[in-house]
Amino acid sequence: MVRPIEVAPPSDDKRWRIVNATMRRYGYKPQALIETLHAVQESFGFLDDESLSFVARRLNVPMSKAYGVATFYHFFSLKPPAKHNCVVCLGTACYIKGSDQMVKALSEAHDIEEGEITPDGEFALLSAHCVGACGLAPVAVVDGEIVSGLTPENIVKIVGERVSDGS
Amino acid sequence: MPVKTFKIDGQDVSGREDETVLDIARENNVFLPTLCNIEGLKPVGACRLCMVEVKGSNKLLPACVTKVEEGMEVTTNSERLQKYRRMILEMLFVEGNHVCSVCVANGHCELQWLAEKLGVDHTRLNYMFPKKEIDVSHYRYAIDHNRCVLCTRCVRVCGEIEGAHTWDVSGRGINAKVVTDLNTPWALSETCTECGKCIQVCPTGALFKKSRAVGEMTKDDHFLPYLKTMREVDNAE
Amino acid sequence: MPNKVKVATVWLDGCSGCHMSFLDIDGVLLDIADRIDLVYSPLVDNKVFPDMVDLTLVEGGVSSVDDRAKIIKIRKHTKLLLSLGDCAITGNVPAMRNRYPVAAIEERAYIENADVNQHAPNLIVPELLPQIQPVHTVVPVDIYLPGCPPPGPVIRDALVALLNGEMPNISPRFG
Amino acid sequence: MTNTITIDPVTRIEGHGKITIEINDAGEVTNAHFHVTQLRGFEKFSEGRPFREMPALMARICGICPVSHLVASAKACDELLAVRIPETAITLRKILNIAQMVQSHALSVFYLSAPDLMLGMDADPGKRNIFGMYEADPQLARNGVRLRQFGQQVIERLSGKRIHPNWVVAGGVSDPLTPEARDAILADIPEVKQITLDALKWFIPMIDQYREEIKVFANFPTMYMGMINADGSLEHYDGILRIVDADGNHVRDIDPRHYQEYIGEAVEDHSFLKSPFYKPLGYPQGIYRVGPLARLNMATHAGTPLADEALKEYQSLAWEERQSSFYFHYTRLIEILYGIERIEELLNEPDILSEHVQALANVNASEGVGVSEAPRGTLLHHYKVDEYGGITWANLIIATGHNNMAMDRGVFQTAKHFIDGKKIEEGMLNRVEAVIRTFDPCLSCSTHAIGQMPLHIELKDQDGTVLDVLQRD
Amino acid sequence: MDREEFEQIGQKRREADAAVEYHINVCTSSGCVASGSAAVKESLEAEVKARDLKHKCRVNGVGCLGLCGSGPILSIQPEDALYQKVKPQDSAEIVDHLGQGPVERIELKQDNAFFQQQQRVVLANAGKLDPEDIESAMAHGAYRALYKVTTEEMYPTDVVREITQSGLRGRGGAGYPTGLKWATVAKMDEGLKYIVCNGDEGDPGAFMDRSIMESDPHRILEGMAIAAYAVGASEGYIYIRAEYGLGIQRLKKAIRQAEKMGCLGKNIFDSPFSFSVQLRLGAGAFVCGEETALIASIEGQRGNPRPRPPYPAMSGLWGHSTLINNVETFANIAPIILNGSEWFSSMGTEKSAGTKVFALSGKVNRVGLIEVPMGISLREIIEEIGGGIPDGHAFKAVQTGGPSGGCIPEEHLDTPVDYESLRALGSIMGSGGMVVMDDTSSMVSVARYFMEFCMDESCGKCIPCRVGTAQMYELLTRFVNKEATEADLTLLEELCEMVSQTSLCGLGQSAPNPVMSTLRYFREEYLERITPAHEPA
Repeated sequence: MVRPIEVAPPSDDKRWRIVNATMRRYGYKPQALIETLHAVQESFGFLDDESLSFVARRLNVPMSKAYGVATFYHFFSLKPPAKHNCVVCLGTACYIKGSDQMVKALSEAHDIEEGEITPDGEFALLSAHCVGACGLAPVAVVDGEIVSGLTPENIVKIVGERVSDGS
Repeated sequence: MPVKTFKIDGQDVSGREDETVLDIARENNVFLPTLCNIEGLKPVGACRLCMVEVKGSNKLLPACVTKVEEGMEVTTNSERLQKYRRMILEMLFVEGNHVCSVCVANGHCELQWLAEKLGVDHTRLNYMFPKKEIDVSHYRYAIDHNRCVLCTRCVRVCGEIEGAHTWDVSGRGINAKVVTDLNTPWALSETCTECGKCIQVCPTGALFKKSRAVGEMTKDDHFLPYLKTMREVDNAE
Repeated sequence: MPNKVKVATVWLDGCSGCHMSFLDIDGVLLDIADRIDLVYSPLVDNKVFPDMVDLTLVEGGVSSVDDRAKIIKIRKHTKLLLSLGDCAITGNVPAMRNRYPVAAIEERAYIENADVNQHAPNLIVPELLPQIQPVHTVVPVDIYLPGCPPPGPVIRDALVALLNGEMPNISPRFG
Repeated sequence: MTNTITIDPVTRIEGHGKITIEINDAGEVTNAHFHVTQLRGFEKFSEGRPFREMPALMARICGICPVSHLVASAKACDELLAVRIPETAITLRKILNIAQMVQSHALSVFYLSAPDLMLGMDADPGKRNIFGMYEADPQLARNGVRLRQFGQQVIERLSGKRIHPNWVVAGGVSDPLTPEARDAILADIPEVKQITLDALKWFIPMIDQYREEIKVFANFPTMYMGMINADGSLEHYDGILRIVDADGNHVRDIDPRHYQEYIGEAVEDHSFLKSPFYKPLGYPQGIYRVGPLARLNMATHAGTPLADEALKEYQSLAWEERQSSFYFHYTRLIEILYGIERIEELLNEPDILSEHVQALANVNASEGVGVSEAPRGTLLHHYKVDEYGGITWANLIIATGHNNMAMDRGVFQTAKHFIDGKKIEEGMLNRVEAVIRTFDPCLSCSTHAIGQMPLHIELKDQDGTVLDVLQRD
Repeated sequence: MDREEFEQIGQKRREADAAVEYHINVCTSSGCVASGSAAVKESLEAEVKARDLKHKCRVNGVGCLGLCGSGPILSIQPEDALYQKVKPQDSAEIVDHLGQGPVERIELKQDNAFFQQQQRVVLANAGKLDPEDIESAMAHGAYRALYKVTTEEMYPTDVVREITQSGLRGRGGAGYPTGLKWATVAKMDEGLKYIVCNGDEGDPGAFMDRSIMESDPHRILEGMAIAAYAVGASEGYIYIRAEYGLGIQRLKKAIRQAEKMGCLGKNIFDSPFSFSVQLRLGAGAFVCGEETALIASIEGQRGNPRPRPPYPAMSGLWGHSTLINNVETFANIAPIILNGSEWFSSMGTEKSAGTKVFALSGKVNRVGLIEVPMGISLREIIEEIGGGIPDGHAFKAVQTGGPSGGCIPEEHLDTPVDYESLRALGSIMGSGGMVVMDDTSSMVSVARYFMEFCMDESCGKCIPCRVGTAQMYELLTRFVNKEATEADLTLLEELCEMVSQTSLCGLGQSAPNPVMSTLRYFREEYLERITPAHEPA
């Protein structure tokens, strides 16, 4: 009989239970990797070395492979998320209606490049290839909410209000 | 196993049905350039250098993963194929920072050799001069990502033969990069067995022994087919 | 005497190794002296590039605004332009600086590693381009002779072929 | 109002520089400078590289004296290994380094400076080159080519490649010497020895024709720096690094590892080449010269029979006389003779064919300084590495750099003497270039240059505003 | 379960619905949610409650009503009135007007081509049923086709034949005959087989599949189950983008309800046939729309495509025979089974049967989701259904097929929309994105935009795609910045050819399409951006 491999979660943080439940649902099979990473990201907001290492061991996935998967998919983040974020849609319809100018305006207003977080961790400027709301183009997703009817000026204002209210 | 007869560049050849066009071309001394392919590791069809024309198909097929078929007529060296192959090499030269003159593998590099063989004397593409890393943390080995062509031979030899799977590819597209473990410095890798196989299969000077100076990193991948055969023999018992 | 072939050699951002390899054709240089006229070169004193030159060998990549202006001008006044060596063709070792901003390079040389008057030179010296570029990305090039440097015999064979009015048959080898 | 004459490019030097000469309304030269107009960044982009790549990488600084860089760099790397390297490896490195000196000196004398000396400073610029010399004296030109070829062949026979060999590595050399290579080199020795003796016979009588040049070709007292053996004989690989004063008195022996205490580097706004100076005297008082002139002004004897004789003859000149940089040419020829004799001696050492030529070790020290005597003078490589042997920092002081201040001052001295601002003649300008040529500066070393502008003259007012430009194109 | 029991579920619901006099159907698809339909629905419910009209009037959440650009949209049944851009403060007026004709101020007139020229098969029930309620779906006929094949007269071979005869072709882009694909998988040796629904709709400018999944999830499940029955599979996966939160939520709910109802799971409708469906979330990789990459992703790996053959039909998920179809393809299955292949093939053209859903967006007056018969002309779609170009601008091009497609100019607007015709124009049908551009759009910028997309989405495995897209992007940037040379144009064209010929998968092979099509129709825009080479200094 083979001694079962016990891999303990990195801490007794309750959120690991959710992660563990996901893995259990898939019988701790390696193929559960992406689903588990989703669970980690949903619980912790991002994937760090500790969680990747834990998930990889528990699912018997080589660590380099877990890292390879985590970095292949843009949905996963290896950095802690910002407090607020704005995902500007750069889908074709939005692009045709000037959403790249919105990125530029936000980039200038917050002095960060697309894909970056402000040094104080308050705000992240992101872009997406299409959020599938082409009918409302141009749109952006601000803290998870789709916002439409945008111009480079008003998006800066909308984001500015959220970032400055400190919530 | 059934044997198929077909033609390579007009020459009649035959092969078992589980063999590839590349196998049979090599058997018959027909030169096909390859970079990701290496005898003894699973073919991945990634470098696209071994693409051939097959009569009746408007698509080019990678010889390394194309199984032989009865009656197929394969052309290995048309002008079009030569042009594409040169372009592929040019792409590799501009994608990284390949400074042959000061590379540990100078004179022993498959990329350099292929460029010579295929007549690449310059590239019209735009040099990207990426800022890539060098990891010299390991006491014996080092990796210079500037010279990596992402053939994934190291990934495969480490996973398929050594069984450590220390290497894998991270990121994607032009930002893809081979990593050890969780992109940890090589020296801190928990899985690396220091067997050195990755060093030997690397076609360029990306992976090398730190004890080697410029031009001194010769590669020896002859152990691969041997290991593979022995594994089959061992498993058969 | 038949008309001599007008040859120029120029040197941009390289190490001069290709020029040295050109000299490594040794006595052949003197043997062909009656067939070529070296009209512009670091080896001769003419300071003005002639109106039209039959063949120009260029060593080195394009590194400064001076280099760029120079090669553009030379291209206009030369029939055949030959990129001699890896620096001209790929940027080679000098292009390793392309991974760093010019300011970082100047910082190391003139601030960190200097004791007096620590700042980057700024008078008379030309502006450095942010990245060294291969010659053919700036002007069209007709012949490529890679190598670091291309060995003397390879240069000799190419020269002799060109003097005989043939395009040289080059087996390229970087490094 | 000031006129500025620009000589651009300075030709027949290894690399390209620019000279500017400022002339006042009276036509007097008021200032002159030598500018190096390229910067290449080796000190920066070597960062992160494994230290074992350094010798071959750093050799790409210069294609004229790659071996000097190989040797200095390898010596710095030896220090990182912190091991004793095999004696045979040291001997082989010495031979390679001397062969490099022979070919480089031959290039300087015959390809670059002899046209001035033989055809005259005022000769037709179109003829003032190796081809013109070949027309005038085919045998002399062929001898020059042969001498350089000899040096290059020694390098090729030892290392497999004439330019940019990779043979010198941390811990020694990569391959032992073969008996065939040794014998082939030895077979050439008598011929090249004779060529050199002939060359000295050709040169020495010419000295009298250049009295005026000798007087003003960077002829001023400076300190000298160079390697020397304890017995006062010549050494280019691992001697004592010594500084003597303008009167030839011993000032100090420097431990290369502490060079930074004695040698500082100053930046001039108008040149990419820095100006090293002797720190205890400060900048710019700490001016010194390096190279063959420095080495032979310091040495008591050469250490080989024929060269000893030749050196004795040279040293019969007064010390003050020997302050002129014009004598760089003379000392260069003596060093060639020394080099050929020394190669012969070293090749006959009993262990020369030993197979044990490389010490194997990993990185054991975090910092290393390597010094060699390059043809043009002392060459210094200084590296720092991390615990894994990755380069974290590099500093290079190259031979030509040491002479930068002297060249700059020499240009002024020569220009002032020869140039009449009212009537500028080509030959005057050529002399200003020729003074640079005496130093045989190697500007590809770490910096090098080319300018796109032909000779032009700028008229400037006192504030430096350009009023008019006279273009000669 | 016998037919009567099955029919009763839907029947009961229909009766219950009929008992309520008015239905206010508020669109709760992403588009309208984004413009605030949730608040509208809440306020309507509050108004109904306040007036105590619960017995007379019900507020339902429904799927997409199509005209996303005018959201939030709602419909009043049985009056069949549509309201657009509804705000919560309109609620009282809407409720007050029930039975008295529409509120004209916000009424959306349906007497235009947008409503008249559509033919709804896939979207037949979108906007009518409550996507979160299986009974509502069954009231509209869901699972009838599945019931028919599993319990009554059809053998698996009959199903495959019916699909083959219908002429249905893959709606994911390439247009491979669906029946042929099914037949191949059906013929593979028995053993584990998989059904995979590709819901990784990643094309910028496309939201057809999203709408279908949000509006009528059971139709997809039913199509997959029928496919499973036909090819002999027992497990299925829906691969859906993680970004599609609402779709994920509704599909999850739908699977749960269908299992409970016996429409999925073990012994469906008490027949010997069992089929279960699981969701797998994508994680932001467009290349996973490629079938071999999608398989790798479901297996928990990097989404790297691998060379084909072997095709997934022979060796797919974990090496087993796998049938992969796209969302819209599966959504077409049930109607074909119910109405017959002849009915289906009578729509559209001879080679491209049926209808196609398009996401019409960009510089066009009416943007939204439309379903039209194949063979309709581009002009009809843009000028009539879309209502032409707004703000007095002129039409310039329509982009179809997303990053794998091309830009079609004015002179080809009368081309019928079918697989072959679009291909002949250098574009493709693609999954159905249709972005209209007016005279303010620079086609070079558009080409660069798509190249940037492909570059970002390249997996990096094969060299031509990994490096070629980056190189083409760089060249296109030179054109955009007006720094290009003649040589750049030659090189760009050579790269287009080389990358399309040598790339490993469809992403790379089609990445040059937007460039090639703009070079073909708008070459002068490239030429205008060329500067004379090597100006002397």
